[in-house]
Amino acid sequence: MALLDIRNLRTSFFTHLGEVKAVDGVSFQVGEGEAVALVGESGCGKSVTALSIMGLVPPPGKIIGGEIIFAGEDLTKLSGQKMRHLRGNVLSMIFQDPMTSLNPVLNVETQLGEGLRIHKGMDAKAARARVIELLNLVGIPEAKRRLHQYPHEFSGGMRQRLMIAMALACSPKMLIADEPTTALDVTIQAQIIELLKELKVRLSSSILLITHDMGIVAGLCQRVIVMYAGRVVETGSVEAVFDDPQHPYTWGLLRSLPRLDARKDRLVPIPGQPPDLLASPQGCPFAARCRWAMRICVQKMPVMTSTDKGTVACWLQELGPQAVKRAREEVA
Amino acid sequence: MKTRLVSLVLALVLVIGGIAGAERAAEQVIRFNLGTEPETLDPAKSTGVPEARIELNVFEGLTRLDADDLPQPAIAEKWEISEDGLRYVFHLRKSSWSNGDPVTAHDFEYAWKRALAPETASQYAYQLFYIKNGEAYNAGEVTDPNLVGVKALDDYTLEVELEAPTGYFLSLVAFPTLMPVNRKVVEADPNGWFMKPETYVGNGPFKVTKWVHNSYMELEKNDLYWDADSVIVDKLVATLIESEDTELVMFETDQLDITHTVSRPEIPRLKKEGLLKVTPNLGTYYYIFNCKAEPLDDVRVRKALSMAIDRQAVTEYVTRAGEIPALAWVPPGIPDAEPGAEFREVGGDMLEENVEKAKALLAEAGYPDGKGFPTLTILYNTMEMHKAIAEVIQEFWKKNLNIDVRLNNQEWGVYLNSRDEGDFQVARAGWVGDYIDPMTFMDMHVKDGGNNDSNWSDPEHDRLIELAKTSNDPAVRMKAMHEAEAIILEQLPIMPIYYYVEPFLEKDYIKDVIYSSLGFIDFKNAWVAKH
Amino acid sequence: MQEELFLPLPKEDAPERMVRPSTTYWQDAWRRLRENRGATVGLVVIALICLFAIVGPYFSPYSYSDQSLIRANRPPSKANWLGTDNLGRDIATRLMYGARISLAIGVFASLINLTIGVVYGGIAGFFGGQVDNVMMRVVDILYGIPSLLYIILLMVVLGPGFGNILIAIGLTEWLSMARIVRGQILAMRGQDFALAARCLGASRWRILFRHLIPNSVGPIIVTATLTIPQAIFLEAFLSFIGLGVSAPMASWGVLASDGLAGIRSYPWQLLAPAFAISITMLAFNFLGDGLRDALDPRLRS
Amino acid sequence: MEPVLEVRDLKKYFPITRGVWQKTRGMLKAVDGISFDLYRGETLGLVGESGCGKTTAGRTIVRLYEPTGGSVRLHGQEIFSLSEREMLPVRSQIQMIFQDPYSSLNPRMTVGDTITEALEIHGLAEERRTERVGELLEMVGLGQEMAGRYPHEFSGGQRQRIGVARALAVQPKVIICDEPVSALDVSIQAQVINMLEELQEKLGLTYLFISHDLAVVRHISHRVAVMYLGRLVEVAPSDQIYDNPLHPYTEALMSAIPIPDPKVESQRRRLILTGDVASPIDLPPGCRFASRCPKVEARCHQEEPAMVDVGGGHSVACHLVV
Amino acid sequence: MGRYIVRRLLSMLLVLWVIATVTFVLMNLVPGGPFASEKPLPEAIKRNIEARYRLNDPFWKRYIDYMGNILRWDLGPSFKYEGRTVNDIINSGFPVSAVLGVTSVALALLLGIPAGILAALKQNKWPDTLAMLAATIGVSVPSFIMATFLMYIFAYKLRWLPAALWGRPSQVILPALALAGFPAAFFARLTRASMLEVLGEDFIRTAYAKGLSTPAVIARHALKCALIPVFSYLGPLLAQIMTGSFVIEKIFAIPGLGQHYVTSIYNRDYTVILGVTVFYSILLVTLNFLVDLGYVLLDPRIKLAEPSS
Repeated sequence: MALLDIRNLRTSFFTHLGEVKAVDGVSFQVGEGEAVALVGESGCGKSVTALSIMGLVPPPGKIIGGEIIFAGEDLTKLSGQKMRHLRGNVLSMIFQDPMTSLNPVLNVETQLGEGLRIHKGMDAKAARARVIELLNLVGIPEAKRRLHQYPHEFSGGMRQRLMIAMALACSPKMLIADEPTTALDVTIQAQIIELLKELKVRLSSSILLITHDMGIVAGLCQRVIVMYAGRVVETGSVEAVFDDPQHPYTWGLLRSLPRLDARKDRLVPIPGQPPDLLASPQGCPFAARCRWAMRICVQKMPVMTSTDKGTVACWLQELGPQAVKRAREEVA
Repeated sequence: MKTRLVSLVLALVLVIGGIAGAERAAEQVIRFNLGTEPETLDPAKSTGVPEARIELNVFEGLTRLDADDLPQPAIAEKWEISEDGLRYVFHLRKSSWSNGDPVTAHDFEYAWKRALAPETASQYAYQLFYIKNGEAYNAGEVTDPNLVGVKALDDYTLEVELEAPTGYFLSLVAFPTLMPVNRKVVEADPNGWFMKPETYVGNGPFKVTKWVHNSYMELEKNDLYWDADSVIVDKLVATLIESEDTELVMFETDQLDITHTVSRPEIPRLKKEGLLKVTPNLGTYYYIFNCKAEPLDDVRVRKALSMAIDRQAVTEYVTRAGEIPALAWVPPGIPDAEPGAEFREVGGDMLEENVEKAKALLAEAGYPDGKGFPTLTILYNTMEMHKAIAEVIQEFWKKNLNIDVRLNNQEWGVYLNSRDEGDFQVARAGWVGDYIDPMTFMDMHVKDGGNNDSNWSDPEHDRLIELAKTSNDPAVRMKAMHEAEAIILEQLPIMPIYYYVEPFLEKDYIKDVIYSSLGFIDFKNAWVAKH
Repeated sequence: MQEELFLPLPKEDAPERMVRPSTTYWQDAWRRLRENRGATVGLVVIALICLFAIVGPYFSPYSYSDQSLIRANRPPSKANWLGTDNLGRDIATRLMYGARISLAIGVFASLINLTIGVVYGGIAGFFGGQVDNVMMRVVDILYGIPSLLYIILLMVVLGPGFGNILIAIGLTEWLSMARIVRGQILAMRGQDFALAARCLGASRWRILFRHLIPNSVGPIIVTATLTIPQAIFLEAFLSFIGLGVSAPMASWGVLASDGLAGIRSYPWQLLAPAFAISITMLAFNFLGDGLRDALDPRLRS
Repeated sequence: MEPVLEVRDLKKYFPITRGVWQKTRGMLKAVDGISFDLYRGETLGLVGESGCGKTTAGRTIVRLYEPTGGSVRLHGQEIFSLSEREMLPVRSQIQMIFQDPYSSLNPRMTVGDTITEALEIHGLAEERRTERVGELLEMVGLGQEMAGRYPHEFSGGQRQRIGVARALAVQPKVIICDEPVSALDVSIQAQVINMLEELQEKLGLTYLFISHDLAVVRHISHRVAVMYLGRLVEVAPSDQIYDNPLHPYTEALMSAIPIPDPKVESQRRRLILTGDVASPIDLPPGCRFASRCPKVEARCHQEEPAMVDVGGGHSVACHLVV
Repeated sequence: MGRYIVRRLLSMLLVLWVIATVTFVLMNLVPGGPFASEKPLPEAIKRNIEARYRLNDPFWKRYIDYMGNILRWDLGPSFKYEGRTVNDIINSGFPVSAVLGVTSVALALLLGIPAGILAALKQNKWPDTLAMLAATIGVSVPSFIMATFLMYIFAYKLRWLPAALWGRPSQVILPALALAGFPAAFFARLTRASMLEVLGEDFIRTAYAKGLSTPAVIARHALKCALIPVFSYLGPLLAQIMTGSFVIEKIFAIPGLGQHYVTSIYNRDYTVILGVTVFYSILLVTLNFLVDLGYVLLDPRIKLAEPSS
């Protein structure tokens, strides 16, 4: 059984202009000890999905449907107190911007030890020992000296290490990392990726990595879930999604990336803009930007179909694998 | 208005009332509002009414004014006056300071010379200019203090020589500036002796025991006062509350027995409730015309303006405390030459209010129905009541004479400056007497007089004033002053509006407090009835 | 499964089109303002007060200066629905004229503040460096001064009166506007659009007045809006200490401080102007808060 | 070939001021002597991490910042000595595109006004400004009817196009592109990159392309210059930089960039940098990269390496190479 | 740190010098003098007084004397109150104003901050509306009207409290209440605004993600940050409120310092005008300085490097 099983999750934001369906019927699973990537462009709903799992959707957002089964319990039905008990304890999260996600006026020991004291009932001494251990774990040198420092005394990369240490404090079953490297410089980004890789091996936590960077996914995760406009369009193993992407959006995404290791004459962009989530189309949300869009695409939402390597929501599947392959190669 | 007869009756009523029922309360404490922080309690230097109200109860001069403002023997048991009225010899009673030192004639000599000394820089030194060489000494023209006309012949005899006969000199010696001071105490700390209860040594019925600046003062009975037996009150609490509104709340909630004034809008109600008391106040509220400024240089215009207002309306609807419409210059309450006669009653009303005549005069001056008359500006210092009066007068002149009037209010200091520099057309003013004699009003319109802001002068008037000042014959003096007043009211450099009264509130269980028309309050014989 | 559904969709190869209807900054701000209940109420109240001030007197049978001494101090009645004052003048009518004066003081003082503050703050912020340093030190010093004392000193020197109140308030109260504008300009100066304009060769003044100040207009409007009640307040205080506008003009502050003395006998003489001041303050403060939310660029969705 | 733009020993220091009188207590050496040439029709990529001075360099070249030293010649004309007025014609030759699509357009001006302003300043197309604005908008793939709209109505990619249209309005020869795509989503990034490439071909533009993203730079540039702490450490033709990076920093930078291919990625060996970046205010002697360099030697801490041409248009500033 | 304080003190001195000079010049421009009265004094007396108070010295000499005296913190004798020096006036008035001021600031903090927090937590719900309405009313009623009403109700109608004067604790209540209205309202609005801002910060989300309850998040993470703007307002507010309010002191007959700010001008009591201005400014710059020092304790990001502007 999967550790996390999301079924038809729907989260909307109720703004003055109307309902913004940020997450519109998302389903996926994350297994025990598995590292899964949730990829997509900004505004596709990947962060909102993560916040929905954590029960931290900010107002005016609200989970309006679906289930989030975590370790056998539906998180959407949990009381506030029980949910609090899970958060930071068995289910923790790393945020995108380490500069703003740490409290500037509290020192490291306080911030890192806080979770230990509430969830594990540790006293100050025990908490401190564990914090030092954690700092060592995430590669912050001179842990003892730095206990009483404040976030601004750390560099960006170090702060992200602090965030990771904080998330790992109570040895959570699952770690959600929301764009953990986006705000960092490339060389620092590399350090954090290496750290995550190392931690993945050393710890048994499941990881849900949220990112827009296909490069990071390639090195870190086993499985990929591709989201577009609040929906999951494709899932599959990393190898399958990169080698044999089934959804035109996925392959478009891969083609539009300039690559360091291969010179291309022209990038192949996906034309147009992501749809306005206020007025989501009745058909496939990608249809407007899809070169291969068919009439059915604008009329009916494609259903999620399983392929041999994963799942995909695209009407092209109806035309058979050969047609998909042909279409894909047409671009090159 | 206020005659001796009336006050006699009043006193009688009070006495009867006292006999009839009122019993003394166990606690003899009177809480009165002084209104404002005294600027100084050094009698030589103080100038204002609040200061005098404290000083008169802490010190006692050669004489003390009674309920009719007449001088009665006090520290001086008796005195002799020379024929020419220039030499006074006072015989002092044996009395002591509140620290036990005897009060001697030397204390008076010292006090007076001290008040006159240039280095003292007393603002009220001119109260002593009547004394021979007083003014010269103050001005530094005479430097030897022995030439000043005051001398202790022995410990209990004081000789005073005057520059000119001064009919009201016996009243003057009751005033704060002429109070004795204890030389020893003063010389120990010339600038601060009056600040501390320990060194503020007096010879009056009370002594200051506490002074919390800007808040309150406490005075207790002075057991070493020569007439301590007649002092009934044990303690006076003088609060220093400036706000009329706050004072009224405190009075009505029994936290205060006597107020220092009354918020004007509340007067009708308080009158109805029987709480209002009024004393006459030796003062006149008037407007000054700048006689150099067109069109006010024309006496017909000034007359027209004066005739066109309804003074009764001003006192009835604006000032409301029972002020008396002023149809002359000198207010009532000053004795005339004949015993029992009163200057104002002798002089009578001298102004006329007549709108038709006013219109005619204005037409005669070249402004029929106000046509061509420039806009007039009334200058007043910023105060609610001055504004209201100006607004009413503005309305009268507009309605009756068709003259446009603008109002210009200025802050006190600025206003004084404008007045002094003649930078106005019509300016509000008030004059309160310093002593009880018509001269305190009459000498201010002389040519180049420091108080003459109207730019008006008249040689005949000046001659009459000079005559009144130098004559020793009361009949001559009074006649001259009546004639001079007639000239002023004929020429109208000023336009009297009303005579002041002082409204205040007093709890009915407070008895025998003397309120003088000069603004003084005497608690010497006061007492609290059971309530 | 119908075959034709799987036919390719015809392509239109047009440039990108907009989906949402166009809304300008002001339309958007206006919408947000309307959604704010407090601000809407504030705006309506202010509009009513202005109406009351502008057209009210024409419907009144009295003028603000008509005296009728025999009818002095009457309580509210049919003839004088807010009663009369000590000279028998109709309080309702005086309140209408008072509204004109108080609002005019508020608005003009605010405009003076705005002008001085925007120019001063704009120059300091835009030129930056040593200019900014010196100019802001001056502001710091002025902040260290008890401004009330200076207003009083100025009022005593200049004499009371409408224009002088404006001068006194204007000369002493522009500091926060200058600081706000300077802060805005300083922040805006480094923004890419300002750099782009410079890169195009736009002159300094063009950048300041076409790019920077228009973009600071939100905080400027908010500050200006909140200055209006402050000025009315200050004038009321000056009236209390006798430095308000001169008679026969009567601002609300003058009416209130005149009414103060008679609170026990003629409470309506105080209540009417006190209520008028308070309700106006309330309205402007609510409007100011609403504008702050409506004009804050961070809140744009 | 004659370079369009010659940058020589460009320096930009920011004074660090303190105290009431803003006394200068030090210098932040944002750009500390960089030189390069830009040839007609080429794209030179300028890469480096945040804080390395690449943006400052770009802005100093167009004199958005007053230079501390060095010279810039445009078509042989020295522009640092020109007065503000004399700069005006130069500004129509060299333009800039900014990073942040949200702040690079004045939110209070319509798109049309923004572009018109550029025409106004240079007195261009006086008779037919509206049409010209329309043309420019079409040129960057937007409809001319969008001239009346406000920036907030556009997506990031569209705004970036508007920024390009504004720059193109004055018909420049050189455009400094300061991170023009880094704030955009990948699918949009490709659109803008392609557009820039097309415009370059069509209009014969020369680009200085500033970016932190080596993949993008390699894709769009003919040559690449790598910057570290205010200095250039390596300049080479685009392919060379990947195939044969000479400077350890370039190498580290390259290895840090993840490649979206699990097979490639699983075989990569990353060069992870340790150590802290030296402070640009208080620079140590010697090579600026020494504090983080995995191959550091003793002399790196003493001598600052000079830029050395190793042939094939490839130069590098590293003691270890020569 | 030490150097920072020295630099700061020097710049404070400069500020004070400028303020004293400007005040000196301005007050000498005001027409009228300390001894003007409706009864003009005889020339001789006027001369004596001018000699005694050195009013006939040339302008520059008086200026130099004043400045020298200020340096020795000898503010000179009051012109109006014989025998009292400006130092006396400040020494007796300031403690009273300060007690009243601190009481009302404490009252304001006690009322304002919880109201602000409540309003922020219940944003756009009725407790928010209610708290903000109350707060806005607090800043909408001029203090002289507020004080009058308070006195009318509690002293006159209900007779619960004494109307005026100073000394007993019961006499503090009404003026403190009248004085606290404005800052309480201001604190409430400030706290609400900064609380809302802080609650929107990423680190608050982090705190929730750690499993903290809302009260814990508020108390441990939000409050400290949210109170920083309140704290920075505290400096000028305290300076202002501790030096007394003319209106409140006049209405409640409190022997504080506030009344001197206005009456000294009316009295043309030059030494008092100058003395209280300088005193106020010293208090203000000192409190601002202390606030800046206090920042370091509240906000570890701030280092004492620049004099704040």
